[in-house]
Amino acid sequence: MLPVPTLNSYLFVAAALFTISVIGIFINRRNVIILLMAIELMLLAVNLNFIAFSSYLGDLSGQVFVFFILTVAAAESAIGLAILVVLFRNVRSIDVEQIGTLKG
Amino acid sequence: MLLSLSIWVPIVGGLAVLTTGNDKTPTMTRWLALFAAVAGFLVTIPLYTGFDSSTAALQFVENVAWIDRYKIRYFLGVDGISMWFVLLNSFTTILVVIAGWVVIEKQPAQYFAAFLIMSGLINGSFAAADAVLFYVFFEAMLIPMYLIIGIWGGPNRLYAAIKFFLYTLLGSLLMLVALLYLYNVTGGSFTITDFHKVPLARTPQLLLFFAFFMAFAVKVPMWPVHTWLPDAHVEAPTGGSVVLAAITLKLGAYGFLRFILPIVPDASRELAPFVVAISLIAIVYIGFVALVQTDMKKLVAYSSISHMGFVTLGFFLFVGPQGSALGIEGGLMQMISHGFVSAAMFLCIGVMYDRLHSRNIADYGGVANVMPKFAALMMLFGMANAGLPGTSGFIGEFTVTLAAVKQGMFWTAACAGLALILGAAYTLWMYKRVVFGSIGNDHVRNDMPDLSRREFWMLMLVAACVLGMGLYPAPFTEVMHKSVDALIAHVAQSKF
Amino acid sequence: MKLSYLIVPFAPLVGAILAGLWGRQIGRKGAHTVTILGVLISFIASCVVFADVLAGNTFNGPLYTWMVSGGVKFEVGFLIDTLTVTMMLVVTSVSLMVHIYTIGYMEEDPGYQRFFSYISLFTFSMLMLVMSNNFLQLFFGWEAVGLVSYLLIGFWYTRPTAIFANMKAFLVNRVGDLGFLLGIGLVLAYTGSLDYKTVFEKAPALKDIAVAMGPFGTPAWATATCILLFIGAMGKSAQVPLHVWLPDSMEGPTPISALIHAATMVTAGIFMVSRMSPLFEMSETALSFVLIIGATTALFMGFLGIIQYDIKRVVAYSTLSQLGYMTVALGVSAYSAAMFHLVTHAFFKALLFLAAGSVIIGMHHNQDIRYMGGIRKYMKITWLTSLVGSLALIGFPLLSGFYSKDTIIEAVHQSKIAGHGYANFAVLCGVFVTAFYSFRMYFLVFHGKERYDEAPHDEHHHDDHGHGHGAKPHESPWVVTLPLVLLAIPSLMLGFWGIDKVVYGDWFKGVLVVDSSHDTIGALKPLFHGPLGMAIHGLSTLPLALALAGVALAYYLYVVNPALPAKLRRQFSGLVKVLEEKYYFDRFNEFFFAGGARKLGEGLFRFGDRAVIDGALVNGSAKSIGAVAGLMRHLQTGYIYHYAFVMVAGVLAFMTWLLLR
Amino acid sequence: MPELSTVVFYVFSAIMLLAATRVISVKNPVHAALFLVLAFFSASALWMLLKAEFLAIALVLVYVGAVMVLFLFVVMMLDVNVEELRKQFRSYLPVGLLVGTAVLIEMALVLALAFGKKSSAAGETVAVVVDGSNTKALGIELFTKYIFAVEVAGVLLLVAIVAAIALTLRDRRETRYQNPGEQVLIRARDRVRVLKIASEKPTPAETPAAPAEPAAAAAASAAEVKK
Repeated sequence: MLPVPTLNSYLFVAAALFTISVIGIFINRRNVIILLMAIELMLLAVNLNFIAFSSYLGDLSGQVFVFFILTVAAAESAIGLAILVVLFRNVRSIDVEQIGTLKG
Repeated sequence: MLLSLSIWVPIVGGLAVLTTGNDKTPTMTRWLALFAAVAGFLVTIPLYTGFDSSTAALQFVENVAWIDRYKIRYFLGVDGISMWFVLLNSFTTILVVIAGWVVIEKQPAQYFAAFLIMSGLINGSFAAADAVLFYVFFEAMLIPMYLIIGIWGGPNRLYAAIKFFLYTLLGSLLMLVALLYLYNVTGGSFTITDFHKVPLARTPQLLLFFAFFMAFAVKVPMWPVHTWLPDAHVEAPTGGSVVLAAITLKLGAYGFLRFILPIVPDASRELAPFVVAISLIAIVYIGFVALVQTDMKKLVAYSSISHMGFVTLGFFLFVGPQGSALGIEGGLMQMISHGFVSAAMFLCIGVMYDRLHSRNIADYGGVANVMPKFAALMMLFGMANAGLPGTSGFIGEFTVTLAAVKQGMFWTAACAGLALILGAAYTLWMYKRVVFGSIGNDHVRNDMPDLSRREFWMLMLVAACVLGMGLYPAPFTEVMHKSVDALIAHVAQSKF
Repeated sequence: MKLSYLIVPFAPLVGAILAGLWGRQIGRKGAHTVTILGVLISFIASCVVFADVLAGNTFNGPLYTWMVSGGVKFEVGFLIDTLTVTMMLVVTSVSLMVHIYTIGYMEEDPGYQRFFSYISLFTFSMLMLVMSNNFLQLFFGWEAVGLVSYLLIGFWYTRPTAIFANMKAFLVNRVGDLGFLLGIGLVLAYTGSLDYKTVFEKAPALKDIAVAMGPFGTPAWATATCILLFIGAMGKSAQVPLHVWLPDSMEGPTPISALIHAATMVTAGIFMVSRMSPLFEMSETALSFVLIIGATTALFMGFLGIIQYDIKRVVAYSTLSQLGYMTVALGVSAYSAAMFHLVTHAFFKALLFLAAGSVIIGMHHNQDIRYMGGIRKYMKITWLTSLVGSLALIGFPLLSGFYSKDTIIEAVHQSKIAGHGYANFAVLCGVFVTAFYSFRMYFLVFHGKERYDEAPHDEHHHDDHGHGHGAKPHESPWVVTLPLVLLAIPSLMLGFWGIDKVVYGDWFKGVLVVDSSHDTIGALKPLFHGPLGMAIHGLSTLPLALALAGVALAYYLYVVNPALPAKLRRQFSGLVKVLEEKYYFDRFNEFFFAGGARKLGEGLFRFGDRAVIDGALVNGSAKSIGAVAGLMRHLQTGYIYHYAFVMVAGVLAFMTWLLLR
Repeated sequence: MPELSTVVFYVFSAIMLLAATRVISVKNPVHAALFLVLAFFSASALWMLLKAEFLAIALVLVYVGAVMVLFLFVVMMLDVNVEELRKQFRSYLPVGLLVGTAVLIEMALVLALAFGKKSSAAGETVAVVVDGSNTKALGIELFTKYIFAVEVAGVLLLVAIVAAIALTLRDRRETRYQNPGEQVLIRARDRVRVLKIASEKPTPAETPAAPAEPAAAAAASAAEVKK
């Protein structure tokens, strides 16, 4: 018999999603594209938390926050990808290890 | 309206120069800049002719809402303390434009525009009667100055520009905090006269004193926060040095009278001995330091610090609750005079620099042989710098010293009076090494033609001011009396 | 206000401006014409004013209000009384003579117009100084004459010695001016005014107020003020120890040595103290101070004249010594005697200087008296006028110097204030010394063997050594000799004519105030029986005997037995060394003050400004921020997984805290 | 029999977590992107369950439709050597798993021990935030209370667009193009210079000097034309 999902269930799912993306960041530490994707997943986990709280606590502000996070995330990924493209053009690679020019 | 004009005419003129200016045809740019500068000066003249010297209140007031939500107002007005500086500043701008006439080859339009805009901003800070307005002008002024030093400066210009910027910013940020605090205390007003009225306990007064003091002492500059000035002067182009010495230093001293004394009178009285002490250090210590400089601009920069020491000294000659009108007016006169004299000194050095591209005293010698007209004019300015009676440089030093004796501070006066000797020593020693003697080297012999017509009349203009003010300073002090008396009466009352 | 009052100072100013600004346009002739005209007009106007004052019309009023500040009115105005008018006449007449003389003296100089402009400007400044009715204008004139003196000493600005000397003169004067300024400050602080009249009126009530002066205790107001004012006079009138600039000022052209450094400017201090006599009379301490300084100057500066070889320097030291006499007179409250000596000295010392200048022209700009001698044959007028000047200087009866100087000596004799014994000794000794060095110079220049053709590079004094071909001396042109003659006349007669009127008469009545407790002139009055009587009496007194002894000694050493001085010099080489080093004042000043100031400045600059403020505080804070940032930067690797790790670690820590809470 | 919504929750949660796992573990970035899309889809379904319809749809339409496609584009456009990047994949795995496990355990503990106890009552059922349309309520909230933030977000997006374009815009120097503005402004004297060349003189002494000048002038005019 499956228990009825409560707030905690959603939080557990979000926590698992967050953990997966953390692991993703660790194991794909050289591939910028996957890193970006892992970050997207993290944000998704956060959003899930927000919405779960919002629904269960009856406050619309959580959803408003999600709205803004989505906006920021979209902007972030657009610029991130743009940088990625420029980077690839210049060094023919998206390996993080190769991007050390800014290190003094 | 007049004050707005005096602010916006130069700024609009500067923007016009900036937009129409073309580096390939600088002549047009120069004339336009000169026109804007002269127009900027002309609109300030009615400030003097229409000035009512029988009242201490702000005159030519303009007061409209600016940012209503925070009760920030576009509130302008001048009194006897600030009026002269608006004129002085506009006048100096003309000098600067003439001084940079053919000398500035790199982006002349932007150069002139920077000065014109800065002129407007400085007028704004002298005329502002709203604290935020003042702050905005006060800070905005740094930008053109920073650019002037950083773009048209000498080889080490970036260091100097950044040093200048950070030093002044450090002080003024504390002032911002103080202004916000006062905004809260007054119950939501940024009007400076409201600040004057608000009662304050001892601790807030002391804290406010230090916050304001940091901002203005750096600007003056007082010992020991003076080291930006020599560097900035040395690297700045001639015009930059002129404005820096003649005007921006005055803003610091002006802040003492407009903010510190009236807002925190009790703290001012309590800390007056401290200010007097560091003013004296500035006068004497810097006098000695100036003596050994090998760079002419540095020497004059140090002498500026020393001279500004008289200003702060004059302001803080308290005996009991009573300040000294003689001292404050002496300080104000010293400020105006220093505007002329230091400008003239820097113009003179600029004239030589344009010919030999060196500021080193050792690279000159016997300039009088090849530039007799210049030598005569520089002698006049040198003597004014040394405080010779009959020149404007005398009035401030004389009255402040007298005021110190009058207030019973005999030894203060004696130390300050050392400037009489030190000022003469460093000025004349430099003059001796640069101008007198037989021709120092072939560069002096071949590359130093006497003053061109432009340079001659430019220096004559200042010379007329220096002598005129020295021989008949009464009109200058006349307009100050009421404001200074009101200030002293205000400071004499405790705010507790 | 009469127009003539204005004409007196401003006519020379107009001349100075014309010659200075448009010198090139109006040419040499134009320059000297306008300036001489200016001074001539001024002289005539002075005579008119003089006659007016004789008729009893004095004046005291403002010209314009210079500034009002803090309730104090600073004015520019004139005070015309007998003292002023005396000075006006002296200044304008000597200046006129010097102007005329300059035509000849500066004939070949390229800076001709400039020179005329300067000396006219000087005349203006000096007149403003003496005509002032308040301290402000006095100070203005005081500094303005200093400025012109500076410009004129450095007139030949390519000479290193000249531009050193002018700076030195200005700075030493500034030291005095500091005292003067503080004195003015004390006057203002207690009387609330700078106007002479008001100050003198209020002073008696204030004189005993104690002034807090830190380490100097709490002297009475009158004492403090007077001593400070006198320090100003010490600078300008070259009293020990601020005398060091005057001998060096001889680097300037001779006409200005006569005008500024002998006749007028250096006597400004004497004039000022006389003007302030109501103040000085209130403090015996100040008077004693004045007396001792004056006596020291009178005697010890005279000694220095003995060993000098430069003709102008001998006269310069004699000026110092004579200024000492005047100061002594001030110290014993014999103001009228001081003023009288000032006047006679102005004429005969100007005469001596101009004569020296004439000799210098005649000797083709050689100033070393070792290479002169016997030139009375060639320069008759110069010789005779010099003789008059020298005799006047040593106080030969019937000549002007006799009356003024003898009165001073007698006055000192009568004085009872502290230091009078020392002063008495000094002035008597001084008479002998004065006579000796004056006639040493006179004999070396005009008598004895003709040495003008000797090699000038010869350092030691050997008569029979080296025979260069110096050109023969020649008499100077009339523009030079005319002033000599015109100055010789007052040098001869002024004393005889003026002694009973100026010193013993009522000429300065009400202007120079003498307290009855030390009224030395008043004590001398019963002993005075007319100028002739004084001269006859003078024949039997000690000063004349001393003077004649000095002359005789000089005659013996430099005419009869000219080899002896060199021998004596060797014998007393230690003493001579001290004298040659001018008692080591210059060495000390150069080492201690000039060198010390430079060292101090260098130290403050390197250590204070560069090391501490800029190095430690400004750049130090920037550097420490940089260092912290450098450390922090190691945390910023740029790898996302590092950040992620830190983030996760943070989350873990946070959650642990949440669990264990 | 459990409720449909319960089943839906478990199914989509499982799909989402699986997809997420695949995102971080597949070799091919294209596949990773596609799995990401799947994860977002499932998340949107979960959001539906939570009665956040507007955001759920927005997530699919905007996020999946635009941003994920952007990812796909980039991934496909770039010729990435995936093998090179995955070289040390296995060596990184233990650390990642360790950290991940720690996080998961801690989170679980927090949820179970600390958080669950306190908010038991509030977390049981989905509270009804509004009656009627969630979209309408959200809209009202956004355009009244949060209007300033919405505008800022708009500006942020604009900046992002500009920045992305500015970053990726390539100035190809090899392509030739015209600048009409400059062409219009040019004047004759800028292009052509009439030089006065002295006619050849017969004297031999001046011949070396004569040709030198026109040559220099020609070079100068050539330089000008080039400019």
